[in-house]
Amino acid sequence: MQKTKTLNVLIPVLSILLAFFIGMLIILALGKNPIEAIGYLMKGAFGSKTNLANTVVRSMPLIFTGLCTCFAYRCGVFNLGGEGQFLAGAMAAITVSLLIGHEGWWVSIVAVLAGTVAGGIWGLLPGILKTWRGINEMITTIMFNYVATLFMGYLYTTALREGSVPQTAPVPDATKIGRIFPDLRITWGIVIAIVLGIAIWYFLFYTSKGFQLRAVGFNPVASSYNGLSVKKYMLTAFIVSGAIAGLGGAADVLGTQFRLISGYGGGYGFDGVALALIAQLHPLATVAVAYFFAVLRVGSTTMQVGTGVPTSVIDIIQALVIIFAVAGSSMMYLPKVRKFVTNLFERKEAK
Amino acid sequence: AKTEAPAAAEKTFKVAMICDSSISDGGWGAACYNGMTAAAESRGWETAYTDAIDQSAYADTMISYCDLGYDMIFAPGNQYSDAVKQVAADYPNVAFAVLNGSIELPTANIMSILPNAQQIGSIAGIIAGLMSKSGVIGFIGGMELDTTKAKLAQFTAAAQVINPDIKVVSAYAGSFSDTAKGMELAASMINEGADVFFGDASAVDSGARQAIDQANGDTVKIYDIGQPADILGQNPCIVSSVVTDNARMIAICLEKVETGSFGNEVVFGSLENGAVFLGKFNDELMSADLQAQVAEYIKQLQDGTFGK
Amino acid sequence: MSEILRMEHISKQFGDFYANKDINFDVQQGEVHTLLGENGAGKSTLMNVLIGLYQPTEGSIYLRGKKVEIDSPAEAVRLGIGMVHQHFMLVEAMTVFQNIILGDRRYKGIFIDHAARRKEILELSWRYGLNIDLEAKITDISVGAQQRVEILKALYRGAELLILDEPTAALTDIEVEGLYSVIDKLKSEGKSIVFISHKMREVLHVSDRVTILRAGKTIKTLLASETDGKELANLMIGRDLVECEYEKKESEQEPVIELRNVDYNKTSKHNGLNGVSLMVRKGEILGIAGVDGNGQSQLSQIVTGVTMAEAGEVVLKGCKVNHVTAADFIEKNVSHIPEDRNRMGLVGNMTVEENLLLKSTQDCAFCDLNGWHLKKKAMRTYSESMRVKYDIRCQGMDQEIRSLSGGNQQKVILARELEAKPDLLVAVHPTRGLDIGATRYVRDNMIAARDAGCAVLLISADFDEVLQLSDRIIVMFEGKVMGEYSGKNPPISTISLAMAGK
Amino acid sequence: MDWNTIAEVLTSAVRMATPLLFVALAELYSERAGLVNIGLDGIMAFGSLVGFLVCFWTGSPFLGVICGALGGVLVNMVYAFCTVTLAGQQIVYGMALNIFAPALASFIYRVVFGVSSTLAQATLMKTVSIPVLKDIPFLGKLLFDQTPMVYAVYLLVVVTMIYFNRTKSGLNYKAVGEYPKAAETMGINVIRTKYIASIICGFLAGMGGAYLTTCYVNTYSDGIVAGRGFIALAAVIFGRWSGSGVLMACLLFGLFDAMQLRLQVGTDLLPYQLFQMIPYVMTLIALTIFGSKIAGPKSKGKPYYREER
Ligand SMILES: Nc1ncnc2c1ncn2[C@@H]1O[C@H](COP(=O)(O)OP(=O)(O)OP(=O)(O)O)[C@@H](O)[C@H]1O
Ligand SMILES: Nc1ncnc2c1ncn2[C@@H]1O[C@H](COP(=O)(O)OP(=O)(O)OP(=O)(O)O)[C@@H](O)[C@H]1O
Ligand SMILES: [Mg+2]
Ligand SMILES: [Mg+2]
Repeated sequence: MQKTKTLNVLIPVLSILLAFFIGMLIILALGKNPIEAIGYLMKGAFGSKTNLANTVVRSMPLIFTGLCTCFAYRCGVFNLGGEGQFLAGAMAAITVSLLIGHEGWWVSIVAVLAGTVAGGIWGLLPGILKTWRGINEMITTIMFNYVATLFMGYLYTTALREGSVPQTAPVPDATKIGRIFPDLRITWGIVIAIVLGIAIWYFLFYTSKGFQLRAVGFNPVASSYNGLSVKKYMLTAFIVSGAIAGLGGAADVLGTQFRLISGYGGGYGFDGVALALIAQLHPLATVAVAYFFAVLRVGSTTMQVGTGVPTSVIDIIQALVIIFAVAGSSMMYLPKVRKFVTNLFERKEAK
Repeated sequence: AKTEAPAAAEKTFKVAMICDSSISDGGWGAACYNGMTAAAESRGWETAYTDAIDQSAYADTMISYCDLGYDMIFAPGNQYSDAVKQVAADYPNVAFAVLNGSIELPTANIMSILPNAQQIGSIAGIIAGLMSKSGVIGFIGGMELDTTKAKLAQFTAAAQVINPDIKVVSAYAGSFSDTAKGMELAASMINEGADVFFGDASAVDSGARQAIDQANGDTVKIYDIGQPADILGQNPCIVSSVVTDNARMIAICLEKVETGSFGNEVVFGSLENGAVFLGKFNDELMSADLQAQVAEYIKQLQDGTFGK
Repeated sequence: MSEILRMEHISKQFGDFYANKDINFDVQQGEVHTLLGENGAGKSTLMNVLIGLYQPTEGSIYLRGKKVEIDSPAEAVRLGIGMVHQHFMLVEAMTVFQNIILGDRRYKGIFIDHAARRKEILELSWRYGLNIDLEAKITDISVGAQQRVEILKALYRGAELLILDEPTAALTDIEVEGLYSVIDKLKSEGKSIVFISHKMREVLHVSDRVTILRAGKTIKTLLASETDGKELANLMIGRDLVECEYEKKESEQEPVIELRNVDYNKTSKHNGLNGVSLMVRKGEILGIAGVDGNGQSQLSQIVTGVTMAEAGEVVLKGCKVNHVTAADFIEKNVSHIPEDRNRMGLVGNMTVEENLLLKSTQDCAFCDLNGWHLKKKAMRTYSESMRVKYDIRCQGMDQEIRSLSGGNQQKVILARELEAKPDLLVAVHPTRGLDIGATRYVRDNMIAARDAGCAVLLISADFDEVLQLSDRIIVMFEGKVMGEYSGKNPPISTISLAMAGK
Repeated sequence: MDWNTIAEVLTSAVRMATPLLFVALAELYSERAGLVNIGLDGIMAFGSLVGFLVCFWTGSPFLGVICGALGGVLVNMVYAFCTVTLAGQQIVYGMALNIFAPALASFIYRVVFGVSSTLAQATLMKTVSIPVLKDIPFLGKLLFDQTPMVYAVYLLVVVTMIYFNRTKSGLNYKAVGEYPKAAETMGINVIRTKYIASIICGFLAGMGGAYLTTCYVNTYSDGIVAGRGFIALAAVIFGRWSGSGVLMACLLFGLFDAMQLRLQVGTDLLPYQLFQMIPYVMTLIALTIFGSKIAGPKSKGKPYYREER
């Protein structure tokens, strides 16, 4: 038993290494030095205090969207709208902070709350369509993503536009979320993210409501026969997961980005889905995988800059890492592989 | 100073460009990249680039270049301003040049490069005003950038100087890469009667040109004005291009880095200093007479008497 | 008689658990060979190995003396092995017809020859007395009908070796008789059958030989003609099981639930109720007899609050019920053993423990702070005690419930529902698929609940069960109540006629 | 609006619906076998590049389309191997394709063409008008004066409808998506069916991508797919997993998009983003009105392990 547990960790790690190995071969083929490339990757992600901080900063929005997915999927709600909800949160937060302006720290709290509520509402809409009209949430959340993105476009090109570029005015200094260490870009947002991860983990596995929510997620019919209100839980899952993403958007715009601009928030939603699934919908693992994603992103930026290979090569390597990592862990479920592995161990023991 | 000079001569300077679109997009990205490499070549600099990056990676990428000892970072667009300001504060010894950056942007280590969007729009407007027979002309923007808006405004104004009754139909594709959308937009504008086009949307423009060519068939009666490179001959419908000489403006920045006088300044690009100019004409599409008229109007533009 | 199948030294491991260990099993041509064993003994597993759904950890299979590698069910189909699965293998979104012709390779051609295939199936169903509406969707038909479809499916494909994994669990007596003749007919055609059942009477009736499995191992193979139910039961569970009669009671206490002229989906013969009035009193068992698919499912849903009656009144504990949810009924102490355990009763991906506690995580015994902290230790202690009390055979409390054998799944539901000390227990086919020990256990418990003052509504397709347990019997046919009879000395032939609508 | 404008809008709607339709059909085949593939954008991107390159080199748009389709198959085999053989998470691998394939396409384009100030142009597929029929007023130009690919895709819709509703093979195929274990016990090779589904999906999505660069626009640029894969995904759900439904959904979406563009050109009072929202908002409204309790193939999205209960 213990051995299989070790293997469950070992195999994914090995497959990630294999993915990097293939990546290095590609870099070698392009006439660059792969060892150096790895060095750049490490340096970019962990090289200095600033780099370490950057990695953490990059992981924050991913943690939020990952947790958003985690919460929704646990209740059987296939929310692909993390991106839209994230943006809704960011838009509400910045709108509030710009409207109230330089008033003091309490504005950031109001703004964060506004972001959370807006995210929740953006999650509620597909939730209503699902529970009221039975419309598949995968399609509605995708549609709502587009609407949110376009609405953000409207905000930064027209309504909240500042100056010559299509972007909103920056968040007033007083409303920004504070940094933990004055010289690093890490804000208290990351603390919120991690605490939220722990809270969701606790909620899902140590409270009665969380228990029931998971039951609904696995088998809504049996849940309703056993007296659980499926619609209520689903709606809650929509709202809460939206609110989590919205909170993330608020924390990101008030802590890291400070304004809305074209391309803001792009891809966070789907990254969140992918990483939460890689983490097998476990909230704590989601936090860890989000950090891993960030390491990959930040580190490979430096790798690209250092080696000068095209960005697309870096993207290819990143995708390979994801593919291999997930393939490694899913392989462990295959009976044939399990059999092979146990045989391997038994033979060793026999010797 | 004597001991310093040879050291400076030995040093190879390095410039890096970041870009959110691809540098092989045949539009903005490519023009900026080519501008940078041309400028670098003329001054013996080394170049590097990172393209197709997400908004969230702007700062990280620049930081990486700074850490690797690059002397200048070239950011072709005002959308990078925030990230530039952030990184520039942490790396006072690195120079940052922002193309289309605002006038307020420059600091001790940031400069803006600002081609005159009004003039670009005006030139296109003049050509369109002279060429249009239907009295309807079209403009396709990518995003609602200020420079794009300025181009549209001047395009309209200049065309109306030539022909007060002219109507401008315009639209934003909301993208710089969705070629197909450019096609659809142009097709619908043609349906509205537009017969001269100008665009500020990178790859989207090539879609528009394709739609124009298709509508034209064998005889060209709907025209397109290219930018920012001189792309005459690429499509049959192109009458001329409004060219922005990025290389020239970037070279000014490079030179300032070399001499240590970089910063606190905007490099303007205009008709006056030759960084903006009109490309070659397609003689088959435009009579010599009209060409002369264009030249005349452009002269007025420079004098400030155009439309007065 | 020649040997058609031999399985040698078959072992099948799930994780560290042996579901089958070193099993030897053979089938002669033209014989009915029964596999007998408690729930979880490994019968289904062995058969799933045979049809290639599971790969054996060890062992080999010989068909007509030739060693075969059955690496997929497709291969098994090719080799002429057919199976009626205990857990139905029916595509719910498709019609009965489509399910039957699925994967059919006997006829060439791209398109489905509707008319010809229909005719063929109808003939078959008529010949074997398996009545079925071919155009109905699987979701719309009763479990009993689904069972018939499964059998029809296997017959349609005409296997040389047919495995019937508890084919009678959801059949009525009349249909079981039909199945006997099917089996006889197949035997006479020289086909061989592996038969799995928990009903001793059936086993003795149809089998030529019986092999007994216990805890994954073969215990013994005997000739059916040389043994009796007692010996088999003894070998199966390792102890004697005395037949027993339950005492019938006439309750005069107040009704717990009462239906007055209830309508639901009235126009449907098979899925509706039409003017149903009945009541269940405290301390009695009301049995509903009837062929499956005459409104029983709808009845059970209405008396548990899963669906609302469309017309008429439902009175629960003296209060008229207007707008309801299952939660309200549970609140009022109504327990429900639903007809489809996997779909309605259990959350397959959750553990045994979680399923045991599905309804009670809000109880203060298992949580603090109003549900905001679960007492994991208390939960574990409780579930372990349930495992012992209800004899749930599982690898551990953290095992996912869907990997339990059918009988053990049912025990989990039973433990959950009976431990709530209900005022009203609605039990739908409560012993379907259970072995004799477990069946006895369930029945004893239902009687005990009745004696403790619980009102029990028993809905069962097993006529014997209804007769044995009920204090009063109601017969349902096409959504209507046909009549009410006393449980003491019930007029069996009258009831049988009523069940057929006469 | 005059007839001319209406005709023009409809023509444009058909044009915009065509690539969507290819890809939506691709997803339909995939989901019918239980594989939810959200990597359509990626497959399309790769297909569009391969299609373009081949068309550019050989000058034959037909060859381009075929090769683009094959390119799509190639890319989708990664997905197939990971989700079918390794039984991995479908959404994750779909996402991975969306990162991987466009990057690969971009890289290849860069290697082949380097950086130039103009995009390389290839020849476009010619329209083939169907004699007689094309002279029907109004409809003629709309329906019978298109590239062969357009005819092909509508034919494909019909074939798909017949396949899933009338044929034995189609019935078996659907069973795999509904309840793979049941299908397996009926002797249907589930793994093979899923691979076939992936091949069809890759082929059609690749073709949809190649359509963009060989029939629609004559250039390739990064981001040319522009989220069409996701719209196609939505179209499959909107179309309730049926051939005719998908056709309607794609046409509807094309129509909304075409109208949106016209409205944007015609007016400049409202912010253009509001116009761009129209297709998405209209889809939501349409869904709300029609409702859709149908959840699609039951096993979709779930990995299939034969030995699991
Ligand atoms: N796929 C599986 N994964 C894990 N364990 C399994 C699986 N299938 C069966 N088992 C276990 O193997 C044992 C034997 O199960 P099996 O279904 O063969 O019993 P059975 O004799 O058919 O019982 P029943 O009479 O209840 O149907 C059980 O303990 C069950 O939990
Ligand atoms: N497997 C089948 N064999 C024979 N006829 C079928 C089969 N499946 C469906 N049909 C018949 O085909 C017709 C259309 O089927 P269905 O209701 O599935 O259409 P749909 O899914 O709504 O639309 P589409 O044709 O676009 O898939 C119906 O008349 C139905 O009875
Ligand atoms: Mg069994
Ligand atoms: Mg259909």
